[in-house]
Amino acid sequence: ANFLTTAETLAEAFEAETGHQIVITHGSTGQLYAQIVQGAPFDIFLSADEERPARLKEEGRATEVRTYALGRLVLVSRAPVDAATVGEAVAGRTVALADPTVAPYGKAATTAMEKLRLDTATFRPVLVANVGQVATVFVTGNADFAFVSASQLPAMAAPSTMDLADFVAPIRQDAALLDRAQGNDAARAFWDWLASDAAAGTIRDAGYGAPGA
Amino acid sequence: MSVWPAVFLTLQLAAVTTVILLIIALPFAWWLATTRARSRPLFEAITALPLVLPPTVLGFYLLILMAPSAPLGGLWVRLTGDTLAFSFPGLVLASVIYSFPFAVQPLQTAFASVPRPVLDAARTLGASPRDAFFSVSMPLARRGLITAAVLSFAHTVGEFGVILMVGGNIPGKTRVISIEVFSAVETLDYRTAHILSFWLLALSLIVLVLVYAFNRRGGAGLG
Amino acid sequence: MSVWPAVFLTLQLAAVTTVILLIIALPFAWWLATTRARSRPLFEAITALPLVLPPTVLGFYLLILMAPSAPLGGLWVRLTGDTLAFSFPGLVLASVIYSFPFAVQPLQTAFASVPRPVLDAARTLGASPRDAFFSVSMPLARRGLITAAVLSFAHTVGEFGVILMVGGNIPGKTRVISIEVFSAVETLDYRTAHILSFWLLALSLIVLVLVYAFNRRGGAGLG
Amino acid sequence: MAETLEFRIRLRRGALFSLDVAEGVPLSGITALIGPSGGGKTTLLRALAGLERADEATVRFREQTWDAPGIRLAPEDRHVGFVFQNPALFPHLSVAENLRYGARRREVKSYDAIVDALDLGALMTRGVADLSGGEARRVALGRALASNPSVLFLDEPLNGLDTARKAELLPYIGRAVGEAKVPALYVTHSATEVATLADRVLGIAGGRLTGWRSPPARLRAVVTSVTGGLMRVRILGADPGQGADMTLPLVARMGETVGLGLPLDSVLVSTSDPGRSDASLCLPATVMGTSGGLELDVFGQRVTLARGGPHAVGARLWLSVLRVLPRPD
Amino acid sequence: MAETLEFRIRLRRGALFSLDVAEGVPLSGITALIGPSGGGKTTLLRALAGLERADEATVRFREQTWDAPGIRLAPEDRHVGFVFQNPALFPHLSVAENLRYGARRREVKSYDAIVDALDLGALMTRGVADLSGGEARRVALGRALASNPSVLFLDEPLNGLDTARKAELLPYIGRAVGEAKVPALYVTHSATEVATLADRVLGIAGGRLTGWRSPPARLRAVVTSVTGGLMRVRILGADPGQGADMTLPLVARMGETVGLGLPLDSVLVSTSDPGRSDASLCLPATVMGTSGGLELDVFGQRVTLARGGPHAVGARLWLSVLRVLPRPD
Ligand SMILES: Nc1ncnc2c1ncn2[C@@H]1O[C@H](COP(=O)(O)OP(=O)(O)OP(=O)(O)O)[C@@H](O)[C@H]1O
Ligand SMILES: Nc1ncnc2c1ncn2[C@@H]1O[C@H](COP(=O)(O)OP(=O)(O)OP(=O)(O)O)[C@@H](O)[C@H]1O
Ligand code: MOO
Ligand SMILES: [Mg+2]
Ligand SMILES: [Mg+2]
Repeated sequence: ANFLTTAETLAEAFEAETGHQIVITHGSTGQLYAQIVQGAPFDIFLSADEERPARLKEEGRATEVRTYALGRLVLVSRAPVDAATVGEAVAGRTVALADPTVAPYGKAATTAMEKLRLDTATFRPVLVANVGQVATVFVTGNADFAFVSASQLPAMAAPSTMDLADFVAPIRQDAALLDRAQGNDAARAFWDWLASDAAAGTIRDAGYGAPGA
Repeated sequence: MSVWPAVFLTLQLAAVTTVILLIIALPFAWWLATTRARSRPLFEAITALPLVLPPTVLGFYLLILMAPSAPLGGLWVRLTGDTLAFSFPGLVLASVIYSFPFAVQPLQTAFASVPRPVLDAARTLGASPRDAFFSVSMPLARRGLITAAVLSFAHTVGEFGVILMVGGNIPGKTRVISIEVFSAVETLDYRTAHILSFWLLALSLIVLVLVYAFNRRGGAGLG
Repeated sequence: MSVWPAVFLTLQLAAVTTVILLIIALPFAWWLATTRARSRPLFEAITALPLVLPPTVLGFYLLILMAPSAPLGGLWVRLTGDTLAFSFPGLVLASVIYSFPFAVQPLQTAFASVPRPVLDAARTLGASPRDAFFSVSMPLARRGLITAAVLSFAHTVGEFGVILMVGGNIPGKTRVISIEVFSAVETLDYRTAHILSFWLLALSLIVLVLVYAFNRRGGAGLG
Repeated sequence: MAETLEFRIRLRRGALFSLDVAEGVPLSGITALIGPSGGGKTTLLRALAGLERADEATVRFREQTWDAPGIRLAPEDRHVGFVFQNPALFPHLSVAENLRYGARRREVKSYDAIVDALDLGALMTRGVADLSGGEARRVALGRALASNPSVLFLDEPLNGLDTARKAELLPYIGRAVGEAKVPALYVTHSATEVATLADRVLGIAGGRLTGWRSPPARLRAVVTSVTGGLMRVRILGADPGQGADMTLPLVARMGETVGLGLPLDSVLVSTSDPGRSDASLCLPATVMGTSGGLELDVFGQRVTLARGGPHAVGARLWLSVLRVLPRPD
Repeated sequence: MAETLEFRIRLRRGALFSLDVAEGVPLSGITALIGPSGGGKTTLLRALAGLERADEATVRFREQTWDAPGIRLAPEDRHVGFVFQNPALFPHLSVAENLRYGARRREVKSYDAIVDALDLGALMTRGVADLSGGEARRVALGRALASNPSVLFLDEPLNGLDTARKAELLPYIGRAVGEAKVPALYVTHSATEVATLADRVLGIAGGRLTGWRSPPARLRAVVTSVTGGLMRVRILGADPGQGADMTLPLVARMGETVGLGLPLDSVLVSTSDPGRSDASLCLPATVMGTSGGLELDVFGQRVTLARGGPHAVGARLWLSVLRVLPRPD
């Protein structure tokens, strides 16, 4: 879900360049996976994690897997914080993160909290379905802190942002070229084009780390 | 991206679902309302079950059911050459199952309160049970029928979890408005979300007011 | 992780929601069924609106409403010291709004078919309007009451999109079963999903069969 | 052709009531079914019409089997014109549509005569919810008549109608039954209705038939002149000037005969001439027999009054009639 | 204390019917309200009970204002015992619970006497859906009586009851009204009921009151002996052996007086003695006046029969009564 806006930009650029039509379907990573397993007519799967593409390859449903973006986790807040002050700042406050059991960004957020020694007993963590909803919770004023993807920052207009690159590894978002894409030139072309510099630039502009970098 | 394909698809899905639901639910609700079978509570309970499962989970099971390897899904592929999941018919099937209780229950309540003597009168005046059903039970159950139709229609318009799962969110084919709004919210595009929601609400409100106002004018009730 | 806190929370939420819904919906449905106000179709339409918005979108607007900076959310914070979002009361509020139409509409259908002369009789026998409502309208609308309660309860049990968003999925506080099942499906833990779904269905089926069987025994209907 | 409705019906309702009846009812004219409240009159009619489950039901209408072991003709195929005790009008239809409901299904083109006779014209466009009690009953009667029935089952059809209206409708029902040759089973608690209409009377109580009662006493008269809505009639067998003429508010043709029902509580039988009185008729009569009622000869007609009194055969009596109940013959 | 029910009511229903009435009805005994079907009887009772919206309503019951501009007493506070034309029993309650409904709310402890009089004992545990027409009506009557009303509004309460049951209930209603001093407004189409019960008669047609009718002719008699359920009475003023004695199926105490209603169509007025007849009573009478009916002196009592006939004042007549309608005085 975190990549949708970027994917749309990419698709437009690709269509302009090659004339191929790209149709984007989106949903949560887990749900898209379940659909692929049940035979959904998708050619390329841009996952928000590395586990599911790997599993698809194992199961023989994907022919190729590759990291297409490195997600960057950031902590947004109402007032500036840093590693030293965050522990005190969150005390008694509401902190939103994606549900770590279903969302990679949630898992990353838990890791970050451990590194920052944030004790979940001192504040109120709320877990919502995905980073999109995390941002919503923050934007609507229901949370004081939120762990979101750097790609979401432009849309959020958050007062202040703390980069967590030092505390948590980038989130590897893998893509899978699905079985079904065999013989589909357009799918193949887009798959290849995703690895191009042009695509990498767009991905980087959106706030992700490019896999090559 | 234009929102019209989604609007059109939504209305089409809701309309088709409502029509199919009423066709199935009418005889079934009537049976429930009039039967003396001891198994009735069981059927009533089963009717309410689709409500209990979270939509995504219901969607998950429907996906399994519709997979080409499953009996139903396989049959569909053999008949139409297309997979049932991720197709419009698949969406319709999912919506029908999901909204079934909303169609059946108001109808059953309404049918149960049609006075027996009036039905007897219809029979002696030459109406077969079928004829009496259409000429007496149905008009007298009108309020229930409208409630059933409105709940089914609105629920399908707002439906989302199941559709997201079964439909595959394919633009122009299975991407309905609710998913557009959902996407807008998820991608923090609140402006679009507000606009879409506003139109969704405004259009629904107009349709519903018209339905209810018309219903009201249409002659005296039972009271 | 034990599933019991979620089960318990779900039942508690569904029960509280159903009770509150009935308390609100009863007088409102009765008013809708008996009023001659020209604005009635409008209120009927508004009642059906929560259905039209996808749950996440409804959740989004509820979040806006519940924010401490918003009037309602702020009031709540001042009164309780706690935010409304991500709390049990917040969940209840969301569920009540979401399931409102399911409680109102069957009740309205049922109240509309209570015969006027019987109510008149009650009045001349010394019953105030309130008394007549409880001693005549309510028992005669029993089927509608049960339908309303079942739909509200089941819909809250299966509720998901709104709860996920407004509840914040806090274990023991706002994490209900539907979210557990959803998580299981999303994390590819299909075994847990199957087991949870099975129990959810089985328990619901038993409860519903009991409700309907009991309802059936309780004396003759109107027919 | 067996012109009878033959039935044998057994059923139980609750712990206390059971119906167990068998009879053959001649299918000509009107058969009154009388008996105490709760006696089973309604239940019997409903069972005959195929509207009640019975433990045993064998019903033959003329040559047609309605019920028999393994056979159960649907109610709609019995062509019974049923006027229910509680009108049971269609609440969603107007008066006109209520009438049309049965008419259309039985392919009856026009029933204007019925609308006129029951004076329903002004009500046609109305809904049925606001009808007065008597209006609703008239609509129910019209609805049944308009469906071209083979037999009428009338369950207290004139309940709640005012006297004037009743006096109008009684002959009308009589005529409907007589002219269209539609026999009727007629449940009533009214002695007047029995005296006016019934050709025979069957009793029922406690779910058992209590046998045939003596048919109501009736004199035949011939129409001697017609003016407006009134007609003058003379008892058959009497000559002008014998005090056997009277005026009645009934529409009939010259020369036609009418039946004059003699309600028991309006007929005085006396041994002397009461002289000038306010009786409608005062007729001389001769006692012909006293077994099973007072058998009289009146201008050559035989009438039996269900009445005792120590009168000798051959005695001369006077019959003062305060009220007669005319019906077309 | 003004013992009247005074009202002025105006309302319209549909395009054709309007009610526009004003009257003061004495609150003693039973006031019959008669008129054609659709005349507005039910509407008037309902409006008086506070169950209809009116364009104008001013109603005073004794010293209490029920309706006035700006005032509208709730129906439950008027203490009207209403027997509706259509019984309107509570479908979800048993017969016993139907009776208890009003009783409990009016703090009536026991109504066993009512249950007995209406013979409801065997029905108490039954649901009301399967009651026969007559049974339902008796329950409705019992329900209203058991609620300890200040006034009874009876809308054709005996419709659908058999003759025997009616004969039982008529005196019972008379007694209930008389002893408990509960006045009643009584809608009926039955001349018999009027003759038996009514102390006065008010007409209504087309939504307008058509004035007071002459009250039914009634002779007073005294109970001379009581055996079982029967009693012997003698017309007041008559001596033994004057043919003024008769036996009636009514329960009363020795020496009590009863009213004997004389139904018009069962009373023969003749100029000669009819001799031995099957009349219940044959009484000599003298014409006292002929304006506004035939005014007679019978053993010193004055009765007015609503009847013409060219009789001279002072003429001697015979009154043969085929049927009397007794009610407790
Ligand atoms: N389900 C039942 N349980 C017990 N008794 C029943 C049931 N259904 C009907 N009855 C009884 O059957 C009897 C016959 O009813 P029915 O309606 O045939 O009487 P009726 O002769 O038409 O009386 P009425 O003149 O009062 O209309 C009544 O006493 C009624 O109470
Ligand atoms: N909403 C309405 N529109 C038109 N006419 C109406 C409406 N409501 C009642 N009426 C008419 O008002 C008249 C009076 O009705 P009401 O019930 O008072 O008559 P009633 O004297 O009790 O007659 P019955 O003896 O038949 O019971 C009837 O002709 C009825 O059709
Ligand atoms: O699946 Mo996400 O993009 O981590 O919410
Ligand atoms: Mg009956
Ligand atoms: Mg009336």
